[in-house]
Amino acid sequence: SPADAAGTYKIGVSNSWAGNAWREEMVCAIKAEATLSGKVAKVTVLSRNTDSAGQSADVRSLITQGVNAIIINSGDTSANNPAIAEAVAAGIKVIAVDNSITAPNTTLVSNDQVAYGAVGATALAKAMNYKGNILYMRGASGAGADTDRDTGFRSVIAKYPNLHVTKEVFTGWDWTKGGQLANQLLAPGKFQGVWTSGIDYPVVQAMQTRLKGKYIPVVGADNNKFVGMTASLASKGFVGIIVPNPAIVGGAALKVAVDELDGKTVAAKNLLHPVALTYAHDKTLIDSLYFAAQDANFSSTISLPGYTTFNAAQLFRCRAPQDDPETTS
Amino acid sequence: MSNILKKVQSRFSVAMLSLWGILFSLFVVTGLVDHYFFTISSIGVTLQLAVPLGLLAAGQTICMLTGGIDLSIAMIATGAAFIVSIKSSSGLGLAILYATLYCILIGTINGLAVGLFGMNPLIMTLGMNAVLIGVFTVGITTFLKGSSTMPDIIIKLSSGSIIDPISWPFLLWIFFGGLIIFLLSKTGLGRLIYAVGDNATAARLAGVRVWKVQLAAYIICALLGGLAGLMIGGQSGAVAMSLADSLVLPSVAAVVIGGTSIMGGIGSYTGSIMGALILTVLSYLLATINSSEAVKQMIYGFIVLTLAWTYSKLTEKS
Amino acid sequence: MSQQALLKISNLAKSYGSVVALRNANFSISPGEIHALLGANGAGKSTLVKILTGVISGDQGLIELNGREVAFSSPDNARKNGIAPVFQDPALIPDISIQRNLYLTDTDKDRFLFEISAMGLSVDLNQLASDIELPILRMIDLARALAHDPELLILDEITAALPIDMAEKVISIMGAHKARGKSVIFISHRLAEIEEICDRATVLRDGTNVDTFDATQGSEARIVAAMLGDKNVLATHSTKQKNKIATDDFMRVESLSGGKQLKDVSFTIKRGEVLGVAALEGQGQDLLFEILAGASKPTGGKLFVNGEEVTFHHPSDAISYGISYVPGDRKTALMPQRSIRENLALTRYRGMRRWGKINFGEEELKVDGAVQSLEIDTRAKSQVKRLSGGNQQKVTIGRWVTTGFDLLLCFDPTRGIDVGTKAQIYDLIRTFSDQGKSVLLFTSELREIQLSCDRAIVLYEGKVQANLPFEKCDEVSLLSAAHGIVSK
Amino acid sequence: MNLIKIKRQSWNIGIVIIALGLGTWQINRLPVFGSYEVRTILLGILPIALLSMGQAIIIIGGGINLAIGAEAVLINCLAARFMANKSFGVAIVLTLALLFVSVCVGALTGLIISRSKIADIIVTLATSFILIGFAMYIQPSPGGGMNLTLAHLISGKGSAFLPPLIVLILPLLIIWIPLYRSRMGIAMFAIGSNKDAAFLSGVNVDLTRIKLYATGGLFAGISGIVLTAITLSGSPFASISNTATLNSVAGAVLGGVALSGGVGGLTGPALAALILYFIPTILLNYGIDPAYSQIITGALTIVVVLAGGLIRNRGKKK
Ligand SMILES: Nc1ncnc2c1ncn2[C@@H]1O[C@H](COP(=O)(O)OP(=O)(O)OP(=O)(O)O)[C@@H](O)[C@H]1O
Ligand SMILES: Nc1ncnc2c1ncn2[C@@H]1O[C@H](COP(=O)(O)OP(=O)(O)OP(=O)(O)O)[C@@H](O)[C@H]1O
Ligand SMILES: [Mg+2]
Ligand SMILES: [Mg+2]
Repeated sequence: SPADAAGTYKIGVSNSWAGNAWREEMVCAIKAEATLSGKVAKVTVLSRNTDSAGQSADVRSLITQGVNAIIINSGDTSANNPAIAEAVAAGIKVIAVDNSITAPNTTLVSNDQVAYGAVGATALAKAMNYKGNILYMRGASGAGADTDRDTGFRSVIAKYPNLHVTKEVFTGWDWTKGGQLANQLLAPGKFQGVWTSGIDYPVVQAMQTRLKGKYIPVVGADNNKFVGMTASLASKGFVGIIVPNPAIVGGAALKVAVDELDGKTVAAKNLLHPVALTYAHDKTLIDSLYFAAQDANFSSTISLPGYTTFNAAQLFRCRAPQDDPETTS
Repeated sequence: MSNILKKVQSRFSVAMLSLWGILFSLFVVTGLVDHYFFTISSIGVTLQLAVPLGLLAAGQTICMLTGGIDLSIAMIATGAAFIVSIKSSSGLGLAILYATLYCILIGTINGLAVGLFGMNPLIMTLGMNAVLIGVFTVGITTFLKGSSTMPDIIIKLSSGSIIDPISWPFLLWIFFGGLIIFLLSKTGLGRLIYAVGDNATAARLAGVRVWKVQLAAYIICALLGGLAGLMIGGQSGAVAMSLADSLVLPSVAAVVIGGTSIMGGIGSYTGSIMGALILTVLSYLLATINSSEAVKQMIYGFIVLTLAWTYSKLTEKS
Repeated sequence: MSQQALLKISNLAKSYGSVVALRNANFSISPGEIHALLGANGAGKSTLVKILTGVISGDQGLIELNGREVAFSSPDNARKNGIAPVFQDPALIPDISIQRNLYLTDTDKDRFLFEISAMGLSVDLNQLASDIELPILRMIDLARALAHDPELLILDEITAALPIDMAEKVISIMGAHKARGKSVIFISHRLAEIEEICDRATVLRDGTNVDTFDATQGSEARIVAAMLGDKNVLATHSTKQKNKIATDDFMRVESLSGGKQLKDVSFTIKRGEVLGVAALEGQGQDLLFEILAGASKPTGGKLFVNGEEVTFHHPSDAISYGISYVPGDRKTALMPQRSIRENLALTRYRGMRRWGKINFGEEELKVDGAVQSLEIDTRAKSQVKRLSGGNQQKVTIGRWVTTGFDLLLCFDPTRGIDVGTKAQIYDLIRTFSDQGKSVLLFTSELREIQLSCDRAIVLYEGKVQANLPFEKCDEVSLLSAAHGIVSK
Repeated sequence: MNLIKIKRQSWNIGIVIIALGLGTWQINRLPVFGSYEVRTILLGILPIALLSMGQAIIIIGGGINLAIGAEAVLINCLAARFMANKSFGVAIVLTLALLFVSVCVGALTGLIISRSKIADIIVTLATSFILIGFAMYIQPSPGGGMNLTLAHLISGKGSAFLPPLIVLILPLLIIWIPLYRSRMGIAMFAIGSNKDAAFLSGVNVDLTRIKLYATGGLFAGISGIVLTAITLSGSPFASISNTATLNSVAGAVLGGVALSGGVGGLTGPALAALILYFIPTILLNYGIDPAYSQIITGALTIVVVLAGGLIRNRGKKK
């Protein structure tokens, strides 16, 4: 594209969890948007499975690299604060993406996780006719996003006296564990609805074996396979409630970073507002969200109007400005 | 003379009996905590969920009997699942062939390193696991790019039930489990696996090419790991980098609870099967009790420790 | 001898579960006495030593030191009370230096060095124990004990792993210790040593002291009788009867060399011949056996089997030529946690072609045959480690009876074995040779060569020093050749 | 005589050379290299270096502690929970108290292993669950803090690299060196080298093992405190403890500690942490996917251990 040439900004990315489809897509969105922005010369990605000491070291490495902005998906709400404070002191813009951080003078770009919990709960309550038992499958105990979603979820459920959370478990956002828990817990008649923190389609699959195809409503995220199941199983009475948690929030973070570097005023908190989708109401939208050729855990939302400018092909190409176009096409 | 014989036999059955006792009491406790547990379908699902752990434990049993351990089994399983799920678009047979070759390759490298070059198995397989995580992290964005969806037939084989509580994976386990028990107790290779684990020097002096036995052990272990990977992937329908992570340490625990010595030379797959069942019922119990994640972790660790302890005390005394 | 006993033991007992290691042991030792403690394998000698030195505690009984009742809580504690042991098992830590080993046992460095030089040895204190050869290590262990200048020195089978010259040195050290008015408890299976130096001997049988007497010349018969009790039938050694040996060579060794230890070794073994190998410790005999067994690679020379030149890359190559190896150390030959049956049948499955289903009927037949012909005590057959030492030794040989062989390489098969079992093993070797099989036999007890071999070679500094016909295999000739004195 | 000593140091010399080589490479690639960068490196390696040292002590004594990461996480959570908003004096007292706790946790682990006679790897596998559960209980979600004066005293501030350097070296000087020279230190090597011989030499094997794990626990405790000082927060995640544990084993082994016990020291592991830090950082400089660094680190661990083992064995054979 024409914009490639003129960029000057150096952007650093610190990601604490690698080899995960969602995070890979997030990084790709950063790269793709950086390339399209035309203002970025180089994106340095430091993405690996590491603890907070390791991620702090990565942040410090990025400082040493002389980047202008750091986009950080932090494994911990506060543990990287000392390193981040050093970055801020060095004049580097720090943008937290996906997971919020408590460090001052930083910008947050993220899904509104409290709303995420709430809209899913509202839709679930409705799908359950405001009564029955809920299997509540959370993320990782202690994680920031999980705590926020819990706040939203509970605020809604508390309003309906006939809705009961009879079972609360943590999946650790681990698909294997989520599937195992669903298989263990979904005895016929035990629950009338399931809320998941994004570990969704293993639950639907477990219903096929454990409930012999008698589906109960499930709240999930915009995982490709879940989207597909919501569409294909709708005729069999399955109500899938999709609350998107777009991985391309990374692209939004990049835009905010560039805006900040450009000297524009940027809000400290930039939240995406998720809405719950069901096949009954949003058939065409849901159909358009399914990508047969993509991974089961691919986050299906591929554009955030106002934030991202790439199209699907550009996102999948996953190309940073400094990459040689030949080798990555 | 018959006295000592009897003692030896009773020693063996005390161990086995105590495992049955533990399993039974856990079973009852779980049923009391969650009355849904005493349904045929819950028992079926428990047996089904025990299959991947049981298969991983089978591989681990063989490695541990030779005095080794395989911690790369996590990425062997994950890798096999990735390969099958991504390559199945170009034909299931081919995908399974690739996955088999992958398992054989990794098993061969592990086996040769341990057998021929005398690498410490713990370090070798830990290192191998790290390498494989890297390879697949790079792979899913390059040479293994594509949609990772488990083929329906594998989903069926790993979670489809025939008539409750009998499921396809359970039948598969009976088949492969029987094969492993047969291998260990009725074949020449089985004899050598025990011999090498008990005293590799002695086995060598008796003319055994020890490295071949170790090679065979790590290859068999890798193949079982790959199969377990497919089962795990099929059961959750998802393939992710962390696919088998949560089962690796339990697979070691299952083998030890089942009475196989981590030093090698003594133990059986029957014990490991009991270990796998015990840990699966335990995980069901933990899933159903209403307590914080913190307390669950503590209970899990505490019970594993207690089990290993009681078992070793029971067998030591007699 | 009316003075007060230095140490007095009464009614000492110790059991390991159902195994009674020590039933009821009584004996006393006077100041300035060398007291032999004798008994068949498993009689309880080492157990007694361990109780005396505080390694383990007895179940019951009384130990009096200078008339005062004592019970030591640790070897350290015993040492401080003037009792210093050299245990049957090596007690030096392999991966740390000798200096740190000394520190660990609170041993004075200078005294230790003094004792070492008195032995005519020199030791670099910075060396790791694992870099030192076993016989030297045993001497270091002894020097360490002596450095504490104990009232009572306890030596548990120290000479078993020592070459003759060093064993002699130990004897003289005991003499010197006695001359200073101090006492020694000496445990050995070599009866000649007992007669040479000991004042009195106590014989243990099944954990009970059965006899105590002056260890004068000619008491051998009495010792054997006491040690064996009812089993005495086997006590007389089967006297060697010359049998017809075929004239064709089974194996020919030509200028074999291996590293610095073996140089230009040549000899032949005929079919049906028992060829003895005599040597002091460390003359290359270990390596010679390992090379012949395919367990080590030679650096030069040739091997011929039935006239055909062969190279062995692995023990299994040697086995396929009918050459079987019984290592000296039972620990390197057995799978301790497996059954007698699995131990005996192991070699059957060595080839990948035999990795499939086991033919249990055939296996049982072979195993039972071996068990019967070797008279292995199968009471504890489920785990070989529960067998007594002698029976374990029989299993190592029995393995080759089940598979068959043409040449058996026996390395010191009677080390630490009681007299009765020894006789059995020699009988067995004779039977093999009667069946036309050859045996190469190394033994550290020179007089045994005469009891079982048709011929002997003597190794000295890695070379064949002498090749002696049966008539010349007397102890004097062997010994002088072993010391490098050329005999014609 | 000197030759023997040099030979014994050869592993450390090798490690120093590799670390220096990688360090120079990295420094040359950096736009600037000053005290801030030195502090960055030190903070990057400090927790894992300390943990590797703790693991090294335990491995030298013939054990292995799969709960060492969990011990550090527990201390981290306790520190962050109780030290937030406390005065300097109180924080110091609490630090000492927590170090005492870490010693007790280690000692208890050693006691359980001695009493139960279960393999170290199994006991610590179980205790790792218990300790993490406890950490989650203390600090259910990340947070807490530490007195800033104390934090800066430990981790430095801005470009003050001396504090972390001192924290790295001080334990070597005041714990390891006196220990190495003491009878207890020798006893630790002795039980790792040959337990039976150690017993015959008058070593109280059980007590020594308890002290061994206690000392390892002390290092884990220091690591936990340092982690708190660096992050000003407590994080109760099992994934952190697992990664840390595996890295500590890799660090100890790369640092020349033989898994069979009895061989090694603490300088090597501390330096190995440097190598483990430089590899991903250097690759990052070249814009290479950090996944490759995982491949390289894993492969390097295997190769180093392989080469080290071969060299050691050659030395043994004379
Ligand atoms: N730790 C142990 N556990 C069980 N049984 C044991 C143990 N130590 C010794 N025994 C048994 O106690 C008996 C006496 O053993 P001990 O070692 O004292 O014999 P010994 O007279 O020294 O024999 P040897 O001449 O072979 O050295 C044997 O039957 C032996 O198997
Ligand atoms: N640790 C043990 N556990 C169980 N049984 C044992 C153990 N040690 C010895 N036994 C049993 O006790 C028997 C006698 O053992 P012991 O060592 O006293 O034999 P022994 O008569 O001295 O024979 P040998 O002369 O061959 O050494 C053994 O054959 C074995 O059946
Ligand atoms: Mg015996
Ligand atoms: Mg003995």
